[in-house]
Amino acid sequence: MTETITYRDAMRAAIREALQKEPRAFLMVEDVGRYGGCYAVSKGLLDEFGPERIRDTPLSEAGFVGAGIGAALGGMRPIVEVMTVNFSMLCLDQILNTAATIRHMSGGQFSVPIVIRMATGAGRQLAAQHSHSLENWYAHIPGIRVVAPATVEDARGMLWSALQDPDPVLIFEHVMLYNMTGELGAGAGPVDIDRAVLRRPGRDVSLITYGGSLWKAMTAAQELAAAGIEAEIVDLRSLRPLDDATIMASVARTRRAVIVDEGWRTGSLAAEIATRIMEQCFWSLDAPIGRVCTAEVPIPYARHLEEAALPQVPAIVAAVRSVVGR
Amino acid sequence: MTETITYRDAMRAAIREALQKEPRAFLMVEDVGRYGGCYAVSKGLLDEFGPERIRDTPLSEAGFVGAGIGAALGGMRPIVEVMTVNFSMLCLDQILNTAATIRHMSGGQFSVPIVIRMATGAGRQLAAQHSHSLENWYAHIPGIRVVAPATVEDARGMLWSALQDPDPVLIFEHVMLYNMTGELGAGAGPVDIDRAVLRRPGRDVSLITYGGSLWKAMTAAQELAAAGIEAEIVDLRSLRPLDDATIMASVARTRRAVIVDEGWRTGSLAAEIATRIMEQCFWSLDAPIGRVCTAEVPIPYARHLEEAALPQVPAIVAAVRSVVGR
Amino acid sequence: MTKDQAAKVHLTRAHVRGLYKEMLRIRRFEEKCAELYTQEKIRGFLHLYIGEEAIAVGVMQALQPADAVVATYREHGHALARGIDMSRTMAEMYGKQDGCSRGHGGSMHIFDAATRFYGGNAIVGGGLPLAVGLALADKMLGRSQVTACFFGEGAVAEGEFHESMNLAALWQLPVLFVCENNLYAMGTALAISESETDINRKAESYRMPSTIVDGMDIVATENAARRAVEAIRQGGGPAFLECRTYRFRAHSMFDAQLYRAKAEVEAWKEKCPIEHLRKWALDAGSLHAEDVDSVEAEVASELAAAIAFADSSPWESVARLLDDVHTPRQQP
Amino acid sequence: MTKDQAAKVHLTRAHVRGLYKEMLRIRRFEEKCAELYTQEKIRGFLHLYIGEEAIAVGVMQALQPADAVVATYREHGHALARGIDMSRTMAEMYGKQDGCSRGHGGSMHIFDAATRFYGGNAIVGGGLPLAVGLALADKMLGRSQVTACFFGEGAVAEGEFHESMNLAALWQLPVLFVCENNLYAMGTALAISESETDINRKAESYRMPSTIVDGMDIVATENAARRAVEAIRQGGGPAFLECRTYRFRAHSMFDAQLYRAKAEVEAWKEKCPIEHLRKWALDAGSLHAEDVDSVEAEVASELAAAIAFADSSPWESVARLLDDVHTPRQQP
Ligand SMILES: Cc1ncc(C[n+]2csc(CCOP(=O)(O)OP(=O)(O)O)c2C)c(N)n1
Ligand SMILES: Cc1ncc(C[n+]2csc(CCOP(=O)(O)OP(=O)(O)O)c2C)c(N)n1
Ligand SMILES: [Mg+2]
Ligand SMILES: [Mg+2]
Repeated sequence: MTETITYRDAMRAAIREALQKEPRAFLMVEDVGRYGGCYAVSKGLLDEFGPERIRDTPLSEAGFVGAGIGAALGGMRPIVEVMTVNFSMLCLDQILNTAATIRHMSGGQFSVPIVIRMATGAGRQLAAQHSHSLENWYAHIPGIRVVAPATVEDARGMLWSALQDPDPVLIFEHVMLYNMTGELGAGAGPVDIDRAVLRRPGRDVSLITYGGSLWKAMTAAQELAAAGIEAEIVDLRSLRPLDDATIMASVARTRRAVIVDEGWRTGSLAAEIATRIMEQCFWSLDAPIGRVCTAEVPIPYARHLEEAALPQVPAIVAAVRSVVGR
Repeated sequence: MTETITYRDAMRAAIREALQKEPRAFLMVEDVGRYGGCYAVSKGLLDEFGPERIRDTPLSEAGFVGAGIGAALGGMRPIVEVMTVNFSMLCLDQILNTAATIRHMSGGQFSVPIVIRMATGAGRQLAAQHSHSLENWYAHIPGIRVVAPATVEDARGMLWSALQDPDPVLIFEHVMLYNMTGELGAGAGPVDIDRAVLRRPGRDVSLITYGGSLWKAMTAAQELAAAGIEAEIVDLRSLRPLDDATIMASVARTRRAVIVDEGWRTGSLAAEIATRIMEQCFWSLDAPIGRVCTAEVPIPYARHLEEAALPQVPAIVAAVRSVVGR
Repeated sequence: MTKDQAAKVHLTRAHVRGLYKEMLRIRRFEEKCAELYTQEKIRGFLHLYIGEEAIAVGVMQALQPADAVVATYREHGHALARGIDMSRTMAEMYGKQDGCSRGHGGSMHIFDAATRFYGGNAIVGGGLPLAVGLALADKMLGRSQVTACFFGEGAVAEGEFHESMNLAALWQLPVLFVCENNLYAMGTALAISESETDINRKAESYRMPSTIVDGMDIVATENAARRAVEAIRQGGGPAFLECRTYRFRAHSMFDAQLYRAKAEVEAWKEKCPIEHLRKWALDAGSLHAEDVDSVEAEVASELAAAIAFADSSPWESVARLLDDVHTPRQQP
Repeated sequence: MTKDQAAKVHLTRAHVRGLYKEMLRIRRFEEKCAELYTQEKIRGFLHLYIGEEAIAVGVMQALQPADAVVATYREHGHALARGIDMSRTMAEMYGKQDGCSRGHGGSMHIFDAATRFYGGNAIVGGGLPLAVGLALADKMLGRSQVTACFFGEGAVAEGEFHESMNLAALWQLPVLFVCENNLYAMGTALAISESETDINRKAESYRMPSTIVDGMDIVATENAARRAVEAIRQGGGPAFLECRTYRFRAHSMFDAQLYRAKAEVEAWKEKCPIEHLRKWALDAGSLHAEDVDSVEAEVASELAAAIAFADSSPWESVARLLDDVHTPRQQP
């Protein structure tokens, strides 16, 4: 028995379950309650759980993310949202210098069991300040985990797993996925937040991606299949730590790789993955690794310019063909 | 005629010259004036230029960096310091979402001729919150330039070049360099902030690095030379944009590369450089590219732990030998 | 003539007509934008200023061409009142090449060098430090210019608000901070975001002079702004203006307005600044019935022209995608 | 008995001796640290609290074991006054394995789970949101605990101060904000960093009750802290304590103190909280000459033991470098 559900509703179901099963859990961010959440994810939850556990905050990202970290230290299991990654620079100090660091810096005395959710990515014509993909920055920080659910199963299952983790876990939800529907098994539960998964088998090239780009990669793979090129799709799911084993096993089979990543190209997560493949699979690579990333420009508002800046299916197809050589 | 000078004094001379030659230039940060600068770089300048141009600020990183950006838009040529990169998370929003972005976002109407200086790096036992190397994050941002002077010539010359640039330029000064002395030519002037330079010729391997790590690489190269391995040392100098031409020319000659970078390994600038080499020199590489980076841990206080976390000469030597295969 | 008299508005027929027209331009422009949004000619986020027009228009009266303006993502009103051409503003809403930001910015990022309009900032509180810096430049360069910085009451909870207030007051910079207190930040009522809901008191804690004004009353707003700007221009340091207002429409086009009662909205609509001015001025004889009609007609034709302009403007070439990331360096 | 009486300090001989001893422990510990720094046994940044001891000691009297403490990089005094073992604190200064943070933290990052001591934060203002969160947890979990949060007056200019003050007041959380106003932030005098130098008024602007206290007077400080903590514990919401004090030493070991006059420092040294208490208590008979001697002796031997402990403590194994980055997950 499966049900058809949107990513948004799957996320909401995950939050509801977390609040039901874990009395120490609460959700906070601006407009999470009375407004219903900036992407309507938390709609209805205020009525069910009340204003203490669905906590509207002032516009104070450093304040309330820091407060979430403190609450986690104090014994709660906060789920703090930062509306979107675009505002997370304002609380990055708290994430980097406290949440990620306090355990090691205190000699292992304190853990910070916080979950921080952020919407990420472009595609809605929200322009330069509202279209960032900075997962790579967070994936650089020791002491935290970073995950990116790309499917409704992962949207439904990752939150609970994240909440069980004793350390900070950041969940990046691509804005273009909220309206996406998918099938959810009746018993859908927690999912492994450590492992990448193959979303499509293929022998010719490993197409490695995550989050919102997964579906572009899937579409590209279909087009490529029509041309006789079989792409194996690796959905990273965990951006920190990276699941080297799954990545390398795929590349060892295909001997070729293309990485699709919505971050700006220079210093992208794609660079890290490419480097690891080069480090670990150099002798079995038949071609240089391809990257399909976002152009190095603040994302423009106009649709055609935004589209030109972001990774698109034709660019993925072209990159694969160039790597495969046909 | 050359003079022996410290990196600190070279930096101070550069600031003094900038303030003398450019009436719109001023320097601001906490404690830049009366205190003399947190690394004594600005000592004495208050007396010479007065409190308007050597402007002590409150502890308000977002406020005064944002004000610097505004002042640049208003026709000034601000040199804003952020004491150290460790505090720069507090003003990252202003750098990312305004300084780097406003030109493109406004359709090319506004330029932000600001220079932002930050001390960076570890090695002084300042522990987890005061030992960051986050140049890679800044090097990810379109719309800004990032440079890292590693020598007294560059400390002396880069500021003026940066100040001539119509867009934001970030200067990263490694804390371990301030006391270093070097020779400065009498006519030492502005230096090219676009180009990497070879600091040592060598045929066997390209050792690519920047900032504080340059000197560790130089020492390693000497040790390697004693063992008959000639490393060519590329000092990047500009971290954004990267000077691909110089890097690739070196790798094309040596066919092997090791990158030394004090950032945490995952998502380091080293990953970007390695990926570019792989993209552009794949067919001429004789071995996988090596990376010597910082261990993925908040930098510990105890000296032996800090040393173990950071890139050190023996690790560089070992990485080169592994890449060279002898 | 005392300073205070100098700052007083001369309510000539021409001036009142001008105020009325400026507000109506914004109102009609935005009503049209809402329509164009449903037609998908405008995309992204669209935040309407409807109900708050008296603030932008009132404050702009006090500014001179060399002054600077910093606003938020809810800035169409400020852009039009500041004098940015309606056609180029509309073209920007469309994302067209003739838009004032070449279509790169859209609704939230209207910029204009000619009128010193520095955006359009989609990070709440993000514009305040910028305003401080613009004013710092003016002060250091000895120019007697003022920077007007608009922001919502929601921004008052952000650290950047406080850092900026302190810097401006500490350095006695020529900034007019205009808080548009419309009682809500998205769905968050003021009492849910501030322990002290009397926003005015925040200014006090920086020793910054402040005034509370009825932001639905354009004459009061203009008066207060003139007085504040005059004092700032004389070297009196920054000032704070809390304008009490209300947004009649949803926060953006994605807002179901679950957080406020219809009756509350209706009650505030009774205070519409445009109708308020019209009734008052018609009664007082400072506006004639024919003015009301001719203004409506002028605005309608300006708007029609703006739409035609936006419709026919070309799209920026994709080949230019990266062109404005950096400023071309001058040849030495 | 009124609440106020309950909060009053009972100045028994034992209590006064205790206060005196706690302050002296900090003083002697830090004097030794300065020495050990020149011997290079302690490295990194070292910020001494000398002159300000009455604040940490006074406030800690008001706390119970289940309460929480958040401090800054100038926190040796708070750590010792909170009851962290001097030997383990000294070992941390050395970077040894038996240090309270296993040598990972050093002077700026003293942590102790047993006494709920949450650091040690080297980002100015960074600890305040944390304190708000600890208090939020207490409130949500129905525990009548208080979080005491110490910070310098320099932090008041940071946005995080304001966001934290507002959150605590808005949500009526059990936080005691203790501003250690020593007049300088590194080399920046208060008047150079705040347009309103009466820090107390910042609390008002959040509707938070506040008290100014002479931070050189431990009895006054203890009294004020007890009163505030009592009110907080009864559910009265957060409170603010501005303690006026002075640091006798340089900001850190790298500070030439160009920014303040020797005479000013000397004048403040006259107000030394330890000497002040000693004289006053000897006069009042609540401290006897033999107490003074025995306390000195006890502190000397505690300090000698701490140094011996630190000297002989082993270095953390390099093999453990990465061990504490993540918490081991529990087996399901
Ligand atoms: C730093 C930041 N946090 C959150 C948001 C999302 N957001 C956009 S507008 C808004 C409400 C702002 O309210 P207010 O300042 O009162 O201005 P108004 O919209 O009422 O004009 C929020 C929360 C944002 N843009 N920036
Ligand atoms: C965010 C941040 N900016 C700058 C610094 C550098 N810094 C360390 S202490 C200090 C002064 C702080 O003064 P205050 O808050 O008054 O505390 P005090 O040292 O006087 O106890 C500064 C500027 C820092 N640690 N963090
Ligand atoms: Mg509002
Ligand atoms: Mg101080």
